[in-house]
Amino acid sequence: MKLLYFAWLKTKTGCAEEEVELPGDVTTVAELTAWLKTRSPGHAAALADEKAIRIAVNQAYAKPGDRVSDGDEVALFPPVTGG
Amino acid sequence: MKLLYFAWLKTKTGCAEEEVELPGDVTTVAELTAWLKTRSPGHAAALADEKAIRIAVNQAYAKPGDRVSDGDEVALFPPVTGG
Amino acid sequence: MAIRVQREDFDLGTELKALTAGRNDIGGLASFVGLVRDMAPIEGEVQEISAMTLEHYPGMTEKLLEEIDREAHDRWPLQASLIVHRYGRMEPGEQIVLVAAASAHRDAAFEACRFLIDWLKTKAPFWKLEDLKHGEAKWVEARDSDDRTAARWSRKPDDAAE
Amino acid sequence: MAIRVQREDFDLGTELKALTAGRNDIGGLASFVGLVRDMAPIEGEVQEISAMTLEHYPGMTEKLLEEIDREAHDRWPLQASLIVHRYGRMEPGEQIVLVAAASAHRDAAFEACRFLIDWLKTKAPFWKLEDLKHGEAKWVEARDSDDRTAARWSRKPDDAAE
Repeated sequence: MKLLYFAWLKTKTGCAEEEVELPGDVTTVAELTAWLKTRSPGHAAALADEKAIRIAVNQAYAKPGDRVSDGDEVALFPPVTGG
Repeated sequence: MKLLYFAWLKTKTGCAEEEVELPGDVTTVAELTAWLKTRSPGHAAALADEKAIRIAVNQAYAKPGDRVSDGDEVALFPPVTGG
Repeated sequence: MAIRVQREDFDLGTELKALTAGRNDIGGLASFVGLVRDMAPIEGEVQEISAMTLEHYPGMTEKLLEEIDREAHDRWPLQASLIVHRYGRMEPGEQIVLVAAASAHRDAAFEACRFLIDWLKTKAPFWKLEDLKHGEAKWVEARDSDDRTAARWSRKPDDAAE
Repeated sequence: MAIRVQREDFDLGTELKALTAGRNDIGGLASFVGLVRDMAPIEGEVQEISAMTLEHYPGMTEKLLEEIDREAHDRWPLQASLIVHRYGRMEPGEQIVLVAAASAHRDAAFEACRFLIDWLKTKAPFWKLEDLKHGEAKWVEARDSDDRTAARWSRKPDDAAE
């Protein structure tokens, strides 16, 4: 799975993009974020407040229950502030 | 008094602008329009439907009860259609 | 804060850029351009138009546009605004009118811009004469929907009834 | 119907004129330009800004802007529309974004234009990093008021919650 981090999630994780292999028991967005928190203290800090995070699976907004799998591109970012 | 007619009021009265001397008993907008109707069949036709006419006294919208006097510029026109 | 009444066309880019030029306190610029369409509803029927002539009341037009512009500044915190309205003969596709409002925030810019055109449409003394492609020239009738739209901005009962 | 995401500035006049060029069926063109202000509310305080950097999610940005543009055309009878959004570093006074909508009637043009910017603000994946004049760079926080504004256009309960 390709993971992308934007804005302060990039700063806190110390990472713009990473390739990961999903454990077999990670099948939803909620399970993915829970698992990502265990990867590093930076990840834990970045993902601490889940309400402050938006997630896109294959470039479409996703909900906690949505399925994820190894071929997906998943992006994690704060609420958008363009325009 | 200087009278100005615009749009189809100009066509119907056959007149864009005229100078008139007000009879002594014409002191309001309503009295003015009533009196103007007697000036010609064209004026009568132009002013027949008073709801279709807007009146400005000295370049400000006026109501039937507003005062008019000989030094005024009074314009008669249909509802506006600009923009 | 400016109004202009003119026969000649205007350059949209030049007009809009002048409103924000050299300023760093404007967050949003909303604008509206009205153009001549080749079709118009005349006496209840959509008819083809070959040209349009806008008559106006010189003097009162400027006065009313200034009042409308001032009212917009009274109601919203605007950094800049503009009304340009043409008169005379225009063909389909030509620009008739431009209104624009600039503010720190987009809400004010949008609302003021909408207010400018809505009030202008029911208050500024302009009259459209449309040259029908098939038939004689006709004066456009005022639309009740314009009065209703303008009434949304009304603060006194008869504001939109002029 | 067009969207563009680009680093370079755009010419407002050129963009707007292209929308109506050669057409005689457009009665109104509404547009909105967002600009960089030299002041911004950061952590509850208005602070001076020396520059702003817009980060975005290439690929998803274009996809979302196209969706928003398509939604506007589904909701209103539009003859033309445009979204141009910049990314990268910009200084106060610079243009960030342009949205525009053209229709036979002004209601549709205004509403669609407002919809484009309101939805873009809460859905398109852009993030603003402001360089404070006195202090370090700060990520701008999303505003609840933008969510509420966007929610006005919502047709399903969670439309604006993204």
